Amino acid sequence: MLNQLHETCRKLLEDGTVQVVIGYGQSSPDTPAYPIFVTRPEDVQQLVWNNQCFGNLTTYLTRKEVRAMGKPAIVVKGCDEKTLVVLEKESQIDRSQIVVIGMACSAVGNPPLAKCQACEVHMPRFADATIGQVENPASETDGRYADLEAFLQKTPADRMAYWMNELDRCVKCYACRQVCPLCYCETCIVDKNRPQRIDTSPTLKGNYAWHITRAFHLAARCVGCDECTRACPAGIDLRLLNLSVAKAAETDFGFRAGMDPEVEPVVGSYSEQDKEGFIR
Amino acid sequence: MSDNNEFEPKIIAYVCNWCTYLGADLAGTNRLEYPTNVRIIRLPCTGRIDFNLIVKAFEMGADTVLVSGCHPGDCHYTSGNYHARRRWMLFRGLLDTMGIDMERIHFTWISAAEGAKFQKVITEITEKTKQLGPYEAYRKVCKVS
Amino acid sequence: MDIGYYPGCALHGSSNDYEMSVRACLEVLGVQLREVDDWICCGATAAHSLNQKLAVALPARNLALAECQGMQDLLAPCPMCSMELIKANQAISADAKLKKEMAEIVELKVEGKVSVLNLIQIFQQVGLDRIKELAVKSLDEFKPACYYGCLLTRPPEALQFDDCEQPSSMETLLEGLGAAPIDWNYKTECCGAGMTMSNEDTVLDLSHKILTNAADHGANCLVVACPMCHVNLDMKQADIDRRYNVQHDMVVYYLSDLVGFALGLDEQRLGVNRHFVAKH
Amino acid sequence: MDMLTDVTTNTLEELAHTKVQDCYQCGKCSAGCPMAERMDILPHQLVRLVQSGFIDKAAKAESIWQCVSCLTCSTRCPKSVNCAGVLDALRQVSAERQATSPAQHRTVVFQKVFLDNIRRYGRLNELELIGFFKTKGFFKDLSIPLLFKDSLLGPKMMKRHKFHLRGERVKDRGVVNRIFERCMAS
Amino acid sequence: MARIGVFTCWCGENIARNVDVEKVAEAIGKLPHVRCSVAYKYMCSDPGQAIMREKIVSEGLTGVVVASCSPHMHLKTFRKAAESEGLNPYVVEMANIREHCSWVHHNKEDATRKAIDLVRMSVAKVLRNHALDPIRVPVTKRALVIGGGVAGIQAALDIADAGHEVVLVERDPSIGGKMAGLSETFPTLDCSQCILTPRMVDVGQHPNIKLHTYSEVEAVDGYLGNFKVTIRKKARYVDMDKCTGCGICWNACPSKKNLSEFDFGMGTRKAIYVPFPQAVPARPVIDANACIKLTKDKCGLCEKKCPAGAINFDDQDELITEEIGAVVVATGYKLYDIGKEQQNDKLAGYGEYGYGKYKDVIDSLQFERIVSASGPTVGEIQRPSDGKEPKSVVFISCVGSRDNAKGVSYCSKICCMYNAKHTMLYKHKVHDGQAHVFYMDIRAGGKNYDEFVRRAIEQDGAQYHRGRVSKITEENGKLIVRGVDTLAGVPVTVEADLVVLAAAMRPADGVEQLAQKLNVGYDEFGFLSESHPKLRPIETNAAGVFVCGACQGPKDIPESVAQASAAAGKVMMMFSRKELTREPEVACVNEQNCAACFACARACPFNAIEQAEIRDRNGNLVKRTARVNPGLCMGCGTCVAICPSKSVDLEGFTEQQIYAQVESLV
Repeated sequence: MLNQLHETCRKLLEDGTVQVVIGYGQSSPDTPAYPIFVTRPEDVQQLVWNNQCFGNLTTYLTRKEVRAMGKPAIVVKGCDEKTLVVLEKESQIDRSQIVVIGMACSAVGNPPLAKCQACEVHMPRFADATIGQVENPASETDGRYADLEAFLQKTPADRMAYWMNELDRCVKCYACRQVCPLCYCETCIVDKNRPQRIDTSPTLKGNYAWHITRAFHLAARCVGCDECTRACPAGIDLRLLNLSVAKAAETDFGFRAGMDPEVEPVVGSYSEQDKEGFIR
Repeated sequence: MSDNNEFEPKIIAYVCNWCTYLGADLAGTNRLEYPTNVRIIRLPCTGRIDFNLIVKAFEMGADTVLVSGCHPGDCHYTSGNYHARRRWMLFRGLLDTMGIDMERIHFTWISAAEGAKFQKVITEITEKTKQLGPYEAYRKVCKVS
Repeated sequence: MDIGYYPGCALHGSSNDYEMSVRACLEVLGVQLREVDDWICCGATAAHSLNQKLAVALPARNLALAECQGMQDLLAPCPMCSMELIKANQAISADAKLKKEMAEIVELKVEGKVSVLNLIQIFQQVGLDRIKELAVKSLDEFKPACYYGCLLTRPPEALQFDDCEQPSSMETLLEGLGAAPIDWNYKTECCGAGMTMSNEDTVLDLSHKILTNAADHGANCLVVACPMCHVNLDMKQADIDRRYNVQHDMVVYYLSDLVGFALGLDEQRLGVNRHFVAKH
Repeated sequence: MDMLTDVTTNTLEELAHTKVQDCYQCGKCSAGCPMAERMDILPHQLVRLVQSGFIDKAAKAESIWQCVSCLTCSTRCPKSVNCAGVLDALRQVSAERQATSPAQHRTVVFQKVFLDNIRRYGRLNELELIGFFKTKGFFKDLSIPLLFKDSLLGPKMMKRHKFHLRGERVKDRGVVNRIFERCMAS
Repeated sequence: MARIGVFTCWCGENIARNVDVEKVAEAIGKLPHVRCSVAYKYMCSDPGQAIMREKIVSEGLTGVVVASCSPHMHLKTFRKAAESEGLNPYVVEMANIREHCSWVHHNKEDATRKAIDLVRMSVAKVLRNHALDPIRVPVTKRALVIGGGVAGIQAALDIADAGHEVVLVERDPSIGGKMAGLSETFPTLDCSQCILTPRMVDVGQHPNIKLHTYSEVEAVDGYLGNFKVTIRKKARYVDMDKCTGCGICWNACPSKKNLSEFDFGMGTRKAIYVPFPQAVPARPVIDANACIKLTKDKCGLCEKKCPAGAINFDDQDELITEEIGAVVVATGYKLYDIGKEQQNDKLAGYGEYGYGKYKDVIDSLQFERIVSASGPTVGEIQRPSDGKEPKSVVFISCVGSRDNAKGVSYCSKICCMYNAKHTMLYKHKVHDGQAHVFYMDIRAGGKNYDEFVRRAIEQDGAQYHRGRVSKITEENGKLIVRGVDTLAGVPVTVEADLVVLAAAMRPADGVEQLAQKLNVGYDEFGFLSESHPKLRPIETNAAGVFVCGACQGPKDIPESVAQASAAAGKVMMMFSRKELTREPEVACVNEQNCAACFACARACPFNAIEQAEIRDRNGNLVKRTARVNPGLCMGCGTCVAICPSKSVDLEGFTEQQIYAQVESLV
């Protein structure tokens, strides 16, 4: 599998199809892989593939400095690939200008990450080259929202208390934003101060405003790569917030972000039949 | 708020210019009395009403927020209210998880002809808010008292 | 094919020839009939004329029996019965309150989820092709006028069967078996139904019109799928002839009679010899 | 005298599960009714009477008993008013309150006999039905012809085994009786 | 440095009764940036306005708040007043302390407190207002008229006669629409073609009218005053320039048996044909499905015979674009299909009437062709089945209309009149014949209309029965019509030779699609929506698009023509100006900040947002961005709410203004 990956990338670089390969590197086994940018055919050996390849590399596709490197090839897991679907819908990438190398993936992490438990795309679907086969994919469960549903068992008051406690730890380092492949705004809304919509100080007030905004800007967009949660130094379970919006999108509109390139995004379209029980 | 120390809720209402604002005007023309607690902010269309505004209202110490516009099909801009409705549906999912008190956010359709409905809605949510008391939880978040 | 069976009073009384014919040809077609144990009368016109609740309760009792005897499909060859059953079925499944009330009245749990079928629908389920395979003779000697009467297609919103104004399901079936059904105008006109006893004049008049129109359009026999229609058009034909001093001589078959002929069954087996007007 | 003062338009609407106010009197029901020629008051007129609350007059109409329940009216109604249902309802109130016109009681008698018959056996016993009907009818209006009509038919039917001499009866006749009680009570 | 003036109005007692206006003025006067705060009895009166104007000058105000009634009442008034003193009207705001305060609160103390809040909010907002200039859009003085029926013809001629260019697009091979096929018209019984055909010729010859027949509107871009319309000219297989319309081709054509659309199937036509003799343009078209050459590559007689060499079997559809300033939609109507097949699943057919089963059950337009002198029977009334002259004809009203069960709930409006007309025309031609009409109500509102119906009954002896027909059957050559006379209270059965069904008027096919291209709304039946049923009956919610004729609702000829002229008038109003000005309170994108996700563009109800590119002077792409077309934007602000980075804002309701209002409430 690894050789195949190396070979594919070497060819791509040699025949100049791409100028850079965005893939995973690793310092030592069983440590989390990190992104590497391979520009020379001889360096493809540095590329690794194993269950430590957590990152969602697509986040680099929209970075100016990466764009400057020329046409990229990118290594994706089935789940990361969903991001591409969204990015293309939002005209952030030109799919024809990217070579996608899809890796078969049964799960990452040991034990596997939560998202892998409910993974529906162990095999990438739209890749230009798909490498490997899934031996024993943890088949998709309906437990996608299990954690959220469990959390929702708490009373609203308890939930409020929980978040006050969690968000109190947030230091506004914006790692969640930095790592998110779908946070590509030229200037983030928090960095705009006329008017100051969101208090930038790392106070509860500001943190609430920020995390509500962050989560809602991902409404019906977030593909659940959970990188934000993984990146958060304060260990805040941002996943719950992302899930709650995703669940609403799925229950109300049968929409799951990144799955079907054909369907209209939920936000920005509408149906007269949308249910409105909550409106009087 | 008022001199007697009975709790006077602060209610911020974001309303569209063509239906609910006119509905409120009609309530006035027909002299339909309702509590003074509501502060109306006029926007062209519910389509313009952003979730940040709702959060902002709570930060400013609102005990209840009302968002109101044209009935489906009546939007002055044909579909602004449909877009708004979708966003609210998703937004509610988030607020619920955050433990925000859903009884303090109200969405209504009030047409330019529904002065009476405007009166009814304002009266009811004011009463409701009085029962609920000040939104201490969020005030704590915002350190406002 | 194994299917529930609700004969109804007529088929166990004066129209036992209909039951013979139905049973005979369904047997050949490999349809096993499981008669609802201890079924009671559906109430017919009398019930819905004199007591609306009874009009639901009596059929409800039978539906309950069918349900607890584990039947999904229920054949009711008498359109009156099947209509009453279907109407009760829908009323009950649509209205939880009524469901509860009826359960108490009929002393059995009733869900309203059996699907009640008329004879034509059974033939359709067996499939024309299958019937053709089993057919041993063509019906080419027959130029039937297919008579649907009232309750095979009405009320349309409840029965959802065929076109209530220009029905054609019997024609399709018989054409497939070699007969040459004629096009005529009284397909869905009423024959007087249950008035046979109480209001004979009506019956004679209406039935006379039907027989006449059929003859005018070149029919050499009439085909019905309803015991009451058969009584009025066959048993009463002599009276009609006397009253209007005509000689109709119009043989009246049950649909199953003709299908039976095609399947090679004889008049005794089908109970055709019990009809009043005989073919000569 | 008027014995139907307690019956309102709503009573009938509930019995018939339909909204009579929807009717705009186009008359399509009467136009299609196979019995219209014989009726003293046409279906659309009956609906009109109910609409405007003249229940008494409607319930005494001969025509409600001439209705053969073919449902043509309801089927073709452009306003989806269940006209046949309205007539059913009228028959029920009319029978319950003996408002039936003498000329029509024969039908009522028949249907009552019919129901008694079911109540007793759970299934219809045709011989007895005919017998009872004729005798009751006979004693009600001493109609000799009625007594002997169809007497010729009987033997012919026997010859063709067209009915069981002793009709069928269900095992659990108790429940049938209770069902009747409960429905008649309410 | 902002200098705000606040003017609080007593509105006589209206405000002053429940709000202590002086106290309000005083409290507001203390706010920063407020240079003057005065109260006056009637701010909207001339002296009231004078006070405001005076202060604007003396205090050098940069912003004004009027605390009085609803902005829907007087915002324009006060903005005008400010403008007259050279202050930009868009720095004037109002605080609604009447409808929203004094009139709904009786506790003066609380009301006053609220009033102060409301004014404070407006002050906070006005501090963020800035001068705006009305948007000026140029007007292309060229109108597009869609549909060449009587309404379209009228609108086109009126606009053209006013000296403006008109592009007239008609789907069929000839203009004339339904009216060209009508026999005679109520209530005057003048011959339809005699009135219409001269107008058709005028259209054909008018120097200002560019006619595209056998064409359809493919796409519409642009906005009020500046539409770009793509028109599909369907392959006609006949060169319009070469063809002289001599008729040799259609005389030669061997394919005879094609049902004529113009005769609604009552007659036949060739494969190459002009729909009717007076067609405009009087040029034939080839029916590709019927032509033996085009289907089987045989024949080709017309080509051989044509002296002008105008036949072109290789003809293709052609797309052309037209620059347009205003659009008039006049797509007209069609009849409800009485047969079972319905495109619309809400509708069912009238199986009981046997339309399509019995040859002699026809609809009213088919009857028009049978009585029309130009029709297949040259005006001899003959029934389709055997060509016999019907001695008894039944006309049935409300077939599909006023029928919630199988048809449409609305009244088709014109049927009562043409039924009466039909009975007369019939009687005038078949003196010994009897006409029957089954109706529910007679709706003959209009000049000389009721008199007309009475004439049909009183003079021409039409037999009217009030009641619907339940069923039609055929028995030995007669149609048995089973109806009722609800007035007499008896069932009525008529033995007829011919039955004519007055089927409901429905919008022409494809109107919904067209409406979507034009951003025009339509109702559940597909009729186009006017922007106000009483005050704006011609306008639609799409600026610069007007409606007339039966595409907006059932109408007769006089109404359609009147509405058409009205639409023309609206167009001329537009064209009478050099440029159009629009409210400047529209959205505007901060293109440096835009991340080009185009969520806004997807959401915009008016397709006012386009994808644009910013390039440096060497033409290299710098970045992509959303861009608002101020000509199209209606200022709803949906884009602002959708934009995650708030890179689009709405003038008049900017983020800064709104947040300032909220924040002023602490």
